[in-house]
Amino acid sequence: MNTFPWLLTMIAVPAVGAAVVAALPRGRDESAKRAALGVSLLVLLLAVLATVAFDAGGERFQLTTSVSWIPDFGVDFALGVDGIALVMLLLIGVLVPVVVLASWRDEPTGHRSMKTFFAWLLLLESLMVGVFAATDVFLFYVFFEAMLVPMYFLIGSFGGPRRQYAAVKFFLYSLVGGLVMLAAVIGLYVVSANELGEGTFAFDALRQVEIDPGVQKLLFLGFFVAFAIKAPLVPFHTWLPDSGAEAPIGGAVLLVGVLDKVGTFGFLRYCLPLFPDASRDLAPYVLTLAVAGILYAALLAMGQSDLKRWVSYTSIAHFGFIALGIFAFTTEAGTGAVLYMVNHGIATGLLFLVVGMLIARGGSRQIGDYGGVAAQAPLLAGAFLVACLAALALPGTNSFVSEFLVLVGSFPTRPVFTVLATVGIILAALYALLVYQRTMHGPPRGVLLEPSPETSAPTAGAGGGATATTLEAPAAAPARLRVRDLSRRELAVAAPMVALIIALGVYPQPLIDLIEPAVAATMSDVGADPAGVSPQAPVEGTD
Amino acid sequence: MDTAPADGLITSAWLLIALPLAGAAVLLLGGRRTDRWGHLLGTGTVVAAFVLGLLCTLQLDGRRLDVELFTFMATGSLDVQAGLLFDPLSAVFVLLITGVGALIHVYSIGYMAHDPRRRRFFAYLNLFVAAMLLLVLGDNFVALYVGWEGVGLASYLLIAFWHERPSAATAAKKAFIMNRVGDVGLALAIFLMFAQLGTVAYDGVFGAVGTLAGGTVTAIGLLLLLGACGKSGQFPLQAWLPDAMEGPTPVSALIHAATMVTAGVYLIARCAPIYDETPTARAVVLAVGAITLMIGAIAGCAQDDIKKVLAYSTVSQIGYMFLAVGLGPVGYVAGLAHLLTHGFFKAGLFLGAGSVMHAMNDEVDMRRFGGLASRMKVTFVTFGLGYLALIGFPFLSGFYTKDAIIEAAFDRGDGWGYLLGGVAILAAGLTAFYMTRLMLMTFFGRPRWEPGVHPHESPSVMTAPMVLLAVGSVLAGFLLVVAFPLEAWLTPVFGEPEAAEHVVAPLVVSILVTVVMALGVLTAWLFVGRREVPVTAPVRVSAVTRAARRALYADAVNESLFMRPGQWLTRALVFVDNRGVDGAVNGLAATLGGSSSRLGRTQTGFVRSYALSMLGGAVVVAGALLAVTAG
Amino acid sequence: MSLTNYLVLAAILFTIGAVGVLVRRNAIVVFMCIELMLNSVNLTLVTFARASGTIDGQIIALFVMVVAAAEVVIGLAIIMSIYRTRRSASVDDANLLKY
Amino acid sequence: MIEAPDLSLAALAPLLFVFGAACVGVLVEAFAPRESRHPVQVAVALVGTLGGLVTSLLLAGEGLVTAGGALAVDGPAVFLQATIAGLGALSLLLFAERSLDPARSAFVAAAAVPAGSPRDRELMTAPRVQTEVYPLTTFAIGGMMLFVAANDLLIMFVALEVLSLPLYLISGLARRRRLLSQEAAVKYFLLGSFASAFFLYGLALVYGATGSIRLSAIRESAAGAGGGVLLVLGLALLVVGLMFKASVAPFHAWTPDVYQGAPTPVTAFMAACTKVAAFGAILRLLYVAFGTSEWTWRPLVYGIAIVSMVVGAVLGLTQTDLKRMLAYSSIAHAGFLLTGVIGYGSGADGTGSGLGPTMFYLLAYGLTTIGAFAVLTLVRDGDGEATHLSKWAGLGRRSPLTAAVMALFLLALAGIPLTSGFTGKFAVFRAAIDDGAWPLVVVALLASAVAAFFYLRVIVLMYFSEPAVDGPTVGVPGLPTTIVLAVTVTATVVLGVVPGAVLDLAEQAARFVG
Repeated sequence: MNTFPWLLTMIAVPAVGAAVVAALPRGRDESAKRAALGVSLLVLLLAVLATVAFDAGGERFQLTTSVSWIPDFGVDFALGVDGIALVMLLLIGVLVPVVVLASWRDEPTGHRSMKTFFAWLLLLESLMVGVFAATDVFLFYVFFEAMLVPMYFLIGSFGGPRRQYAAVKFFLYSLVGGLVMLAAVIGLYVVSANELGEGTFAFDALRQVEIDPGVQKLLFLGFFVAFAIKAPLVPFHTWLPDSGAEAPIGGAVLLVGVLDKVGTFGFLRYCLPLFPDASRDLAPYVLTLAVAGILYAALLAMGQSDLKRWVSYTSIAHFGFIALGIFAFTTEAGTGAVLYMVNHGIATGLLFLVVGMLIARGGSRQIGDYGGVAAQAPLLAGAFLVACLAALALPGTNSFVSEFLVLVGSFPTRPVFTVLATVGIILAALYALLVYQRTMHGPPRGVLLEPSPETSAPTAGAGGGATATTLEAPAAAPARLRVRDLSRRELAVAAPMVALIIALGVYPQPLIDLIEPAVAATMSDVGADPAGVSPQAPVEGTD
Repeated sequence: MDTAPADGLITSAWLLIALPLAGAAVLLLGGRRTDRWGHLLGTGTVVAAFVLGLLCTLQLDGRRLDVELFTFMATGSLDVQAGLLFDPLSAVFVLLITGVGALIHVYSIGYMAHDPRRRRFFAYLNLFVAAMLLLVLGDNFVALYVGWEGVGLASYLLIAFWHERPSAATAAKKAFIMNRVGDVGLALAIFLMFAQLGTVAYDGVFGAVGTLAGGTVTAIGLLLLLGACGKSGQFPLQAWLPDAMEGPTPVSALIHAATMVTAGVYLIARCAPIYDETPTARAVVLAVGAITLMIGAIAGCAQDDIKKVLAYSTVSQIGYMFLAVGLGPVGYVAGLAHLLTHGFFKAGLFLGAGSVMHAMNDEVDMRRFGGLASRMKVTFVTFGLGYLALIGFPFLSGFYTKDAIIEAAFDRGDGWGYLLGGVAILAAGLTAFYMTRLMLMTFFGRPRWEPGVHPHESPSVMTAPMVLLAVGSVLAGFLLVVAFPLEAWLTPVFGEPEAAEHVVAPLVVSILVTVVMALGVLTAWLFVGRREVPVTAPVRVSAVTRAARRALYADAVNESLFMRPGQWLTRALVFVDNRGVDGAVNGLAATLGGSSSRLGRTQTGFVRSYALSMLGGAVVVAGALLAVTAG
Repeated sequence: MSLTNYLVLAAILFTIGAVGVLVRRNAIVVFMCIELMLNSVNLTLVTFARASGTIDGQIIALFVMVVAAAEVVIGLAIIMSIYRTRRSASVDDANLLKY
Repeated sequence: MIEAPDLSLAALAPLLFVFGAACVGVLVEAFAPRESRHPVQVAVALVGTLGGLVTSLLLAGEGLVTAGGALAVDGPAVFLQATIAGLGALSLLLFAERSLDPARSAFVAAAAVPAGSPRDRELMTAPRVQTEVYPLTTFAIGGMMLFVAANDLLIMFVALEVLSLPLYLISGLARRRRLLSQEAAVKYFLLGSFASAFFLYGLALVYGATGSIRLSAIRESAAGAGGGVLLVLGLALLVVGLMFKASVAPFHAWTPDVYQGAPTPVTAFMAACTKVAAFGAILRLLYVAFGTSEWTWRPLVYGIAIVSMVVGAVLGLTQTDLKRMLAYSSIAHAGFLLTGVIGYGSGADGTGSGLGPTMFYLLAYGLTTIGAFAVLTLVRDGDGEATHLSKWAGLGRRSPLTAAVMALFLLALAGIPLTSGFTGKFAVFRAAIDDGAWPLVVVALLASAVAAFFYLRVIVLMYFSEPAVDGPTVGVPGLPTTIVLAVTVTATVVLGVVPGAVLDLAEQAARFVG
């Protein structure tokens, strides 16, 4: 079973699918949607099967495929996954079908055909799989950059009013980061050539190379900048709110849910193992950025008036937690961080999707334009609440597990940073519940309000509101909301996400078992005890 | 104290949590089609849980039994098992939660009868019961934390049950946030335990806590206390509890009087092994308890909202409990006993208040009540019994448990002991005052009802639980202190009680307390009972009263200390982010564009200027080369 | 008489030509200045040929003359065509393409 | 008694083919009847260039000095000759396109007729087309191929003129916007001959300093003497002359004007082939003649590279005319190419140096840029090509295929992975870093980020903005342009996805002799 090229297939299938969808004649949107859905579900199936074929206890990289690609550069088309990459593939497999379903009835800007949208989406999926599956640094870089193009078109062609600005900003930010990384990639190659005689890009070979600390720092920074922009860490973050706000919901979900994870994934896969000394020396600075990001972005999130910008800022805060977990150099925190990547993808994915459904109803992104929705769309409100609770990492939701692991794992080695980060969970509660209250609670108001107040018998949803308002609320507004609650399709979008949030919140161990070995290996690369911070670990309070 | 694997019926203790949880799930996922029988299911699950709990308790006979379920999260050196600990302490709480819970479920059937969202109400109630049971049954701190925030969620949902009311929505958010502040303390305590001991299980921590440095233990104790303060509405995090009364009255009765708010007391009692190691932390607990019980009592005296009065009374009563557990071994049992009796009579009082509001079209202003005694006999009687129990009328439950605490305080023997005891007695007087005031304003005097209000007794589905709780309020004290001493039952948890030599004879204390209580009642009658109660609260009042009305300015402080600066900071940061961080980038772009067009001007289109640039270039090149070779 | 003088003279001529290109407006004159530069180079070449006693220099000079002649043909053709259109041989008038 | 110099006709075959074709072209011009001229000329020119391409490919691996030492037919020479011949053929196809312009050709019928005169106006619509361009271009191609093989400075100079003079002419032969075209010609001519004067003076000084113009001889004396002032001055002036042709800042001033004014096919031809030829000469001069004293020119090239990249990238930002924008992009690319030149590596024969990567870059860039200009010829409005940016708004909606092709070329120029542009950049940057020039590479990367902005802007216009109301029409390309587009697109993708084989060729070819 392991001889089957799972990863290659997972890259090829969506790519071919994209070509097919793109080749469909104009106006055949329906079939385009079905095709896209089918392909993405197939990829999900492949991901699951690959997980089955994967042996958590086995050697680091499995399901490997490798063919020589550009011998002159010593580049191989080498694929392979460890637990970390595998769970990301699973995440992709889950998110893309959901996104396809969510974009089903979008009326995109202009008279653009949905088929282009789905074609780009599938191409993006293929490249995302590639970026996580690559075990050759050059190949990784190629996917890393190529990934920009479909996302650029998704934002630019199907985005909101300021999509041009957002798209270019997104592209340039990532490109700058990528180019700096390119310098480091080449440098790495040259160093390896000097060390091993024969230059190579193969991850495993590079891990063996002893690099002089000074050079390490330079190369580390090269990679770090690229990943810090992707992830994004404060102060490299300002592109995300614009892109997140202007991107179509589907694009936004994948952007924040998966694309940005490449940054944190890169920290873990490349920065730590390849430049252990530099990582250790620079960790305090990275942690400072991370914690600053947690608090700074949380406060900013509270100040947002635009729903999608709000979600983006919450994500920035969460990326701070992930970075903290990675650079705390303990197996617990590292595992937590990887788990966090997955959980954040699901949780924020749901948040974006629900916000999208709300915007689809109200046609406005302003928080102030909504109010009292819960009275009439209990399901919508419920889904939103679950998403918010996951955002504030309430126990029982998946995010709690990862956040707890990150914090409990970071505390022994980095107490000060961890305490500060823990304060962030108060802010998380604030920004999540503030917006939930403004949009869902209170008397009906905002764009969803019917202009002509009518006094029909309250529906079941609003009835409680009726009694309550007539009894307690001063001068209950006669005007009523008229909000469609979730349609079947929207339910099909939200339900699996909610289910995953709760399931992974109650029984995360299987994922942890997948992730831990790879994280432990990484941690031993940076000289941390892979067995985790043993009890009575000497607490270095010097950070 | 060692745990044994569970046996017999107790192996299925997980059902205690599973039943109400399943109920909640069914009601939430089932949607409209469960509307008709939803409330019955909700009540059924809790009753079933109560029965199960009772049976388990009967099987227990003083053992500590562990129920292993599954691995929650295990990575590196961290290993968190999802497991339950069923011991006398948790058994007591299980019975309280499911017992009182069941009664209140029944009551809610009637109370929420006209609310189209009754089904969801019961779902949330079930959710709460499940979370609360997890809180008290978990065998490690993470499980506790999960339940801890779980009840927080349930409380959020129930306070905001009538979320069309902005006040309700805000109160719910406030409650959640202030709880979160406490939760941070709890979380940090857990991190510290893991960092120092490598485990988060009760047995592991309590077993090894002795090996830790004193400072660390104190830190853990204080952090846990912070968590307890958040959940139990203790100083400085007490401000959310009175606002929480925005929720439907059964919620106030169950969550914000009987069970959830006492979780803090449970936490400290459960962590007795830790607090035994750290007198410092215990002293802080004492201080918190004393301060809070005064704040609550004072604020209670000036409220006109019947539920607010009860809320502040709760705050101050929990203050008593903290005071007790802060006293250490001598106090644990007393505190828990008071917790239980308080659970009974305070729940009864709230239900009574609910019944009154029900009769008065959800009016809560006591100045709008009066003379209800005749109209609502059952409510009056049950409420009255609860009232007597609360103020510690001799031989009713409050009398026993409160006295026990005050005695324990005196038994410290030192000056602090006398101070604390004095405070406790004073508060007892205040309690008597504000409760009597409440009674008088509500049930006696001339009716001051809004026009069109026709008070009527509530249906039996509501009165029955009230009666039962009233009975409880009367007998509980006697039963728990005299008949079947709680002390004996809890010995396996807290060890043999050392016979305390009393510095002040219990009898003296009792008499003292009773006298002070009588004084309180008397003053109340002098101030309220004798003269006409104005329908609108008098404006020109003493500074003390004004302070009391505003609960000693707790909210004002929070606002000016946290809210306003926070909002200001947020606004400032948004500006910085847009103009500063993002501005820098856009500025760079602008600079490039500007320099581009400026440089572009050099492309004049005149051949001769081009030639000049070439010549210049040539000269530079030549010069450079010469420099290189020369140098 | 030292050969250096010839070199210096050639250099001066070259400079004059270069400066002429910069200061004169008439396309023809500009072009003549360029021719002057080429011829100064020829002078340099023959001087060096003499100095080094090889004949390469002279040969190159011959080549240069041929090439210059070709250049003249092309150049005049281009200048003529634009002159006929614009009725002006001033290089500054040809200024549509800029920035 | 003079013995005839050795002459290997085989090694000269490519040159002979092309020059032969050029001469035949002249004869055809003289004797063939006017109506049949065009097809014949096209045929002759194509045969010549393709013949040159094939023969030079056959010569691969050759490495000898012939024609009495005047020509070095070695790896780089052959590789670049093949490149030039191929790119030249493609450009000729663009010249031969007749279905786009209503007047059936991009070139003026009678250059001698004053622009705007009645005769000119009537010729505008006449079916008569001008065919002198083909032999002229063929001569230019020949000159370029000679340029990259020149093994002594005199041949280099002659080749320089042979390739320049026809270019001066044909850049003035636009059928539309003749004023601009003529102006471009004048500017190109004056500045070009000005530059060649510098080159020539440099030649003279080097001759004076070393007593020889043979590159190998120069190398010896340079190695021995370390190069006196004369030699250094000579080097400087030679470099100036060559950098001008390669349109490297600060000798770039002519580039935007000429690129914009010249007929688009000619611009394509210049942008692709001239750059290849010029860089071929630069490489040969620096590596072969001054290889031993590279410490003299390295800092210089270092600086010039930075200037060129920055000027090209920054000035490109605010351009509103596509041809002009591509001109600045070519200036920036010249800078990138110089980073390859910096990677001098070991050994004067250029082994393990930036030579191979630079040659690959030249090939990739040439193909992409010809393709880009070919797309420009498709998008037209009332008077010829619509090269103003604003006209391209919403092109992606109006004709997706054209826009997609253009987007591909732009992404390649920006150096996005999976396009030839990325492979080339990677190769040259690797060579530079290999030689420790990583600061230069960082500058280069930042410059390419800036440059990416203006490529992106075009894509934004094409895809993300609403079509302009008076938008241009997208002509249906005839066979020649179609071929060009097909070839360039394929090459751009293939060299990006599986560049292995070509990289190998370049590496094996990277051996100078003589």
